[in-house]
Amino acid sequence: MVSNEMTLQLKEKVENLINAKFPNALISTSLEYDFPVFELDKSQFLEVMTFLKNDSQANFGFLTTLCGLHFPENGDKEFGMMYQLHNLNSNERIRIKVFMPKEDMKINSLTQLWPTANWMERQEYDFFGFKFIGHPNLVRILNMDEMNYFPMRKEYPLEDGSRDDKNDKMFGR
Amino acid sequence: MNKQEEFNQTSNSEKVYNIINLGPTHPATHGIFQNILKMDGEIIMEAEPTVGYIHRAFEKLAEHRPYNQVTPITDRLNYCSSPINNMGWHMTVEKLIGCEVPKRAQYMRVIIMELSRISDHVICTTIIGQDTGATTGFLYFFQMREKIYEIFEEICGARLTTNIGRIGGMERDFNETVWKKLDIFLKEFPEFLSEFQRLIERNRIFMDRTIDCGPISAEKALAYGFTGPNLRAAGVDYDVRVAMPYSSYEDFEFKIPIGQNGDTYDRFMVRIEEMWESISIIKQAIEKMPEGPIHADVPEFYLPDKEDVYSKMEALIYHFKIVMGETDVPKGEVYHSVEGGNGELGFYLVSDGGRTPFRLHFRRPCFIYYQAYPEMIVNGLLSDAILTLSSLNVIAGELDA
Amino acid sequence: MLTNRSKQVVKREMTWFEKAYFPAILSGLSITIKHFFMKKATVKYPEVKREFAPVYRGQHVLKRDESGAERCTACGLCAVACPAEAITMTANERKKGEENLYREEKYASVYEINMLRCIFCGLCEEACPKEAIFLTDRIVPSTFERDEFIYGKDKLVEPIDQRVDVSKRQTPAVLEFKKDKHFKHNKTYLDKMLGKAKKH
Amino acid sequence: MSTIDIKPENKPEGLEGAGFFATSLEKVVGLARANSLWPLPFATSCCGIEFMATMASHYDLSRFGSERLSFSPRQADLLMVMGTISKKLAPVLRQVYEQMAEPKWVLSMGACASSGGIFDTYSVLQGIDRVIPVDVYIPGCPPRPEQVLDGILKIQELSKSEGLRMRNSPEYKAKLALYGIE
Amino acid sequence: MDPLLIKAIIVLIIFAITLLVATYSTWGERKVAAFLQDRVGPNRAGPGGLLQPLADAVKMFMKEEIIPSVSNKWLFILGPCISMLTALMTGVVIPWGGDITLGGQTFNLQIVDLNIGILYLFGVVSLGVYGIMIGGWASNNKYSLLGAIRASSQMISYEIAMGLAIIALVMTTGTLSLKEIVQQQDAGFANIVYQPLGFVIFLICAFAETNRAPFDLPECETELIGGYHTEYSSMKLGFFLFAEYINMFISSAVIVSFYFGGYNFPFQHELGLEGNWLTIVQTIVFFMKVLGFVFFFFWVRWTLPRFRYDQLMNLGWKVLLPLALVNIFITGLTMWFLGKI
Amino acid sequence: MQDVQVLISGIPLNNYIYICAALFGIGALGVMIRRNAIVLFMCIELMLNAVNLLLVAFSSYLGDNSGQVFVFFIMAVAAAEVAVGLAILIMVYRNAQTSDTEVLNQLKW
Amino acid sequence: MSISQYIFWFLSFVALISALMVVFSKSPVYSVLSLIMTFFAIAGHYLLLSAQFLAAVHIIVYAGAIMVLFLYVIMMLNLNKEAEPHKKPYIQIISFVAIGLLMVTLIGTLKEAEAIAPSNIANNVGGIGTVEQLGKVLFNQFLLPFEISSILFLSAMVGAVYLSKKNLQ
Repeated sequence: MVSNEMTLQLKEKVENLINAKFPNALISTSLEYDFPVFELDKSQFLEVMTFLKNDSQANFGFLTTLCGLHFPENGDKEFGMMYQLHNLNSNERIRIKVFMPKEDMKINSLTQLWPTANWMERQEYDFFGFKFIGHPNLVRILNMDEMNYFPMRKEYPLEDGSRDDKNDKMFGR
Repeated sequence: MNKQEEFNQTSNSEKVYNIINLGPTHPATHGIFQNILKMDGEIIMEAEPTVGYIHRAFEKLAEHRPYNQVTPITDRLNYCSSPINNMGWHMTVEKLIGCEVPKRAQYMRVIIMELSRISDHVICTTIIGQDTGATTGFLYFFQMREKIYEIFEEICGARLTTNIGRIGGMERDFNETVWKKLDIFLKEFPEFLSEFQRLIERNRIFMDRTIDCGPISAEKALAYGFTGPNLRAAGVDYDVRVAMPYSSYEDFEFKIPIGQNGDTYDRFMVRIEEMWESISIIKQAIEKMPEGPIHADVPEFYLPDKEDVYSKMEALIYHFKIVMGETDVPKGEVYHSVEGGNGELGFYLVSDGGRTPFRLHFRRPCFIYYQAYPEMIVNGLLSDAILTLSSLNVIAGELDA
Repeated sequence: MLTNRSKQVVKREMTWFEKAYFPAILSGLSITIKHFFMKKATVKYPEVKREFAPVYRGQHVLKRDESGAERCTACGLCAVACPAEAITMTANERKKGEENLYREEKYASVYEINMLRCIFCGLCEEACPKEAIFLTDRIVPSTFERDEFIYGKDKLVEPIDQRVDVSKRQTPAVLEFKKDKHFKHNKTYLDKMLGKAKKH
Repeated sequence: MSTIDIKPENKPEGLEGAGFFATSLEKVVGLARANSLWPLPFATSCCGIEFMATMASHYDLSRFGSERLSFSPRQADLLMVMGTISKKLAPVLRQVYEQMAEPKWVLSMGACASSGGIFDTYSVLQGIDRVIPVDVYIPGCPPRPEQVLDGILKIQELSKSEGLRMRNSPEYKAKLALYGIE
Repeated sequence: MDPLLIKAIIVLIIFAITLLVATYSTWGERKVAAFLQDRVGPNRAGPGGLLQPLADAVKMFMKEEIIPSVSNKWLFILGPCISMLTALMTGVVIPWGGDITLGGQTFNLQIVDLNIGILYLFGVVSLGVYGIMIGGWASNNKYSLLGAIRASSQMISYEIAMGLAIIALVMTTGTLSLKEIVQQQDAGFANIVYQPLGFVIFLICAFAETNRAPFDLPECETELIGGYHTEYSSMKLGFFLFAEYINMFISSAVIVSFYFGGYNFPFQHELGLEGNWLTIVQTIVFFMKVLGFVFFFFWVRWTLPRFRYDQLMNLGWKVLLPLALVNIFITGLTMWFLGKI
Repeated sequence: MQDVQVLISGIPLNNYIYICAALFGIGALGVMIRRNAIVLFMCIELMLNAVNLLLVAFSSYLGDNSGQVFVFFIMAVAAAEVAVGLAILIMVYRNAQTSDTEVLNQLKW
Repeated sequence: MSISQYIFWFLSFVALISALMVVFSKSPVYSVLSLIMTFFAIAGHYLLLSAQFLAAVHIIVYAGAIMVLFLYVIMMLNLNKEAEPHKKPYIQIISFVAIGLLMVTLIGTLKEAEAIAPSNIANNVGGIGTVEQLGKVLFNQFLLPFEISSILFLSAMVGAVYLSKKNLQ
């Protein structure tokens, strides 16, 4: 496990790297357990990610995962995307976050940088309805094409609704 | 003139390919994948996969279940090695609530996880054999999987979807039978493994079938987010157990087997070698097994003993709180990854302090690397495509969430 | 190389001998013929039953206490704990004169588990504060109709005069209670014969 | 698998006359079918792995004459649905069922296939009996191989008791009509 | 008795035995597979599962016939019929035993002794592929078509090596009649002594011609579902499966007649048996040899992985064909040295 | 030799000539009216076989083996022709996506 | 009529009908199958003419190899899609007339052969059409053509392999 001082150092290092190249890109930084988290400005997102991947000092060449987030009470930052990058050589991991309002759920696609982002982005489109600019084939992947809503958003129910053997009124559920 | 036009049309039109629909119920797709293959004779020119045939909305479901009820859901991710998923989930929550699990429980977890890694690789390697036509190896080797089932059953009471352990430790200590069965298993398994190896590993038919079948280079593999045995077969020795040790993996000596070309034979051999390594880890864990408690001292999360519930008021309150999910979980977000049967299995958990996870995202290795499949099979034969699929060990449950 | 622990897997070139197919084929044939004469691993199921682990998570049972009263108090924890939401129950107040039937003031007048929904995860057993519900090492039989899988109290509550399931999942106290010959349901055939003999 | 089962004391109705041949033939055919159920494993998830265990040496489904898996629906007698069937997959399952040749039986194995199990979610079909008729349900998640064998024995019972012309009977047709299968 | 009648009876008996052996081959295969795999195999239908093939047959007869609406009905039915017919036709020239004397008349247990028996065998075998091709093509299913194409190219390719292996055998024996070949082996050694390489080539080709593993590409389950018989149900499927077992039985019989002395066995004349008794013992020995080879077919099937299409072709054209030519050359050279020609 | 005489004694040689002429004619007709190259090949085979049959008939009636040997050579030529012809056809089909001779009459595509 | 005459007429009938079907059936697969039937009928004729060896070789070569190749090509190219358009009617009429004339000419010229009767066989020793006889003729009288035909085969093989290679450019 990466110890806390190392995480702190990593956070400072990446922060300095990004600030030196893109002074306005970083909105906030924080430390969540063993992860340095960087919130990026959406307009410069793709550039920063390209930089983080290709820069010899950062060298985050491996996209571990990405996922969408939905915080219904967050106003302008209602929807967010989370990316986790991994520098395999030095074994450093960081998390990038980008937030956006519901009206403007467009974000640059990372498929050019990492082919692996292709399906993951399709999945987040399928779940939340993010529009990835530059994605080669942005269609639903897991759900049926006929589905007309984005099921992972908080306002939609989980249940199928056709179940008849359950008594929901019990025990306050 | 008319003829001329007709001729021009035919000669300019695109080449007519044979279109084959591989799946969703094709026997070789084991789970449920569909691939629409454009074939020129037996050679695949283009492949278009469709997934999502068993999408079960894990992530949404996890948002509606209290923390301890998420464990049975993780069982069904990669069902060939569900204990790893269980443990990964437990460790994620433990990281979130900041509790330190005692060494004994950690070692027990290591034993269970390595057993399930073996059982996962047993499935994959035998299925490769099965898809090449050597059915018998499957049946020999599956007997060993039965033995692992027996051990799991003795530990937790179920064979496949184990729901093993709890947040904060193990539910109960290994009993005598478990130790005995483990002993027998460790004695028998190497025999069966080497017999299985002798059966097909150096058989020329098998080698011809698998070498240079569905290869992927290390760069491509990394770009496609490969992890686990499939990445290691391409020659990158990335293993979460070593890179980010969890559950005391740093205490054990083991090697990371890697391949060269990332072809089917490499993937097969890497898995075989990993089984040998797993055996050695289990042996080390049994040897080093410390005495001590089997769960952390977290009364807010670890269910109290039944006797205490019955007799002590405090325990009863905790019991109710835990079951109802009314415990205080810190706010925050945490990512924890374990080396699953197929690679880095990550849990990204966002907690808002409520009863259920606010958002739980699974990094499912199968889903991530399966998208490289079309590229891997193009320009190969149909038989290669099938072997590539089975050697990637794509588990539908993990793929489709 | 990210670590110094990597190890190249064997991928030798085939030797000339191996390229001739025969050595591997012959060794394969010898392995399979060896198994031909070995003892078979098969457990002939309906006649011979394989041993289950004592902690196997099979069909549920609703236990009775020492005097034969139902332990369940319809607190609903099991239903809450069930990830499959397979348990439903209706709580009822105990009336006067029913003390020998129900141990607490509240009891479940309807207690249903949908066995088709149930995933046998054992969380209900863990949740129960009254040691009332247990998973046993019996398996739920398959049937032709879907409706038959909603097990009510008739199938779940342990019969008062039959031997209860013994399973190590159950706590020492329960096990102790089960051994006590004082209760009717623990009496074996031999005990009954002995009792009869005493009366005479 | 023999006609000796027909004892004189419980002789069937039509022992005299043409009926005798029909009834004993029905019995023979029923027995034959029972002992030669070729399953089509429609395995999607966890239950498929337990089905492998059922096929493997320890449980050995072949003892019941059912080890020849026929992945082509035309040749199968028994559709074993194992694992979650999502709404996306339901039409495929339906098609496979329709492609099977009569007589055909359906075995729904495990909680997910039978009722949806824990996956009471927007994408999962809540039981395959919403799209195809099911003959035997096996509970469990996943069921033990013993339970699977029990299920197969139940199907055998069913095929023994069903007559030759059962599949032409109005009841059976009505059952299929419920599902919209002609 | 009318000799024609007895001949007809012998024909019927041989057909019946062929069918019976093929039927029980299915049971045998399942049992052998089970035993090789630490299982017990079918044991519920009758004692030891002995009625299993009957159950299968009755079930298949009573199963609904499905003819896919898009496929060509006549060809669809013709496919399995041709398969079955050609499989049964090959048994005609095989010498099942020596002479038998009934009521003063002597009959041979071979149905016809063609002087071009080997050519007949070869011709009928080469026709067998039509059943698979037509069946696979008429199914109008991509997988069936692939299976049919694989079958045809595989069978044509391996026929050549097989023919060349036989030519070397014909060179040493100097006859095309199976009966004569068998009788020659009574006097001298079994032909395997003279033609070891030829035997190996012939054996491999026999595997390929019968579509058995490791050459079962036309129907390999994990790739092509059922291959050419994917769309077949009921007894038409049964015919296809049956034809495979008959082919296996017949090719075992051919191998035994060609290379293992047919119905002859060592020291048969020293036993002091005469006439009919000797013939009966010889026939039993013949069947034991054949069943041994049938077992070998099973054994190999449940041990080896299968080839890939191009590797199969490479083996046939680049290995077996040159080997067969070398074999002919060596045979010719040896015979020349020994002054046989 | 007795067999042949017995067998064909009742059949005048002219019958064979009529049959073979008819077969040859049918084959030639096919060549003229069909457009599918593969059927054309088959019709050519038909014509060759008509000739073969006549050769065998003459050989048997004359008691001379040379006629049958000649049939061998015709078979050899036919086999070689089919191998090359079908290879050409496949190549043409790959390029032009048709086997219609009316379309393929251009020698260039 | 003797039994061999019956056989003769039957075989001829089958041969002609199936030959007509080769030409007139719409689907190439049916053409192939009818052609196989024709070959069987011709093989029957060979047997009737007591050319046993030739009959077997005929079946092996034509039905067993050449027609399989045809069928293989048809299946591989999937040529069975629709019946191709027929040639223009006037061409068809001309063809029929031409063929009629051809047949008249053929029969007219060959009719004289009637004089040859099977009884004419006088100086024949041993059976004709047996393997030994044919072999002797083939390897004595026709040795050179035999060897040359092997060269023909070789070149045909090379040609076929070269032609069917993928990228001819």
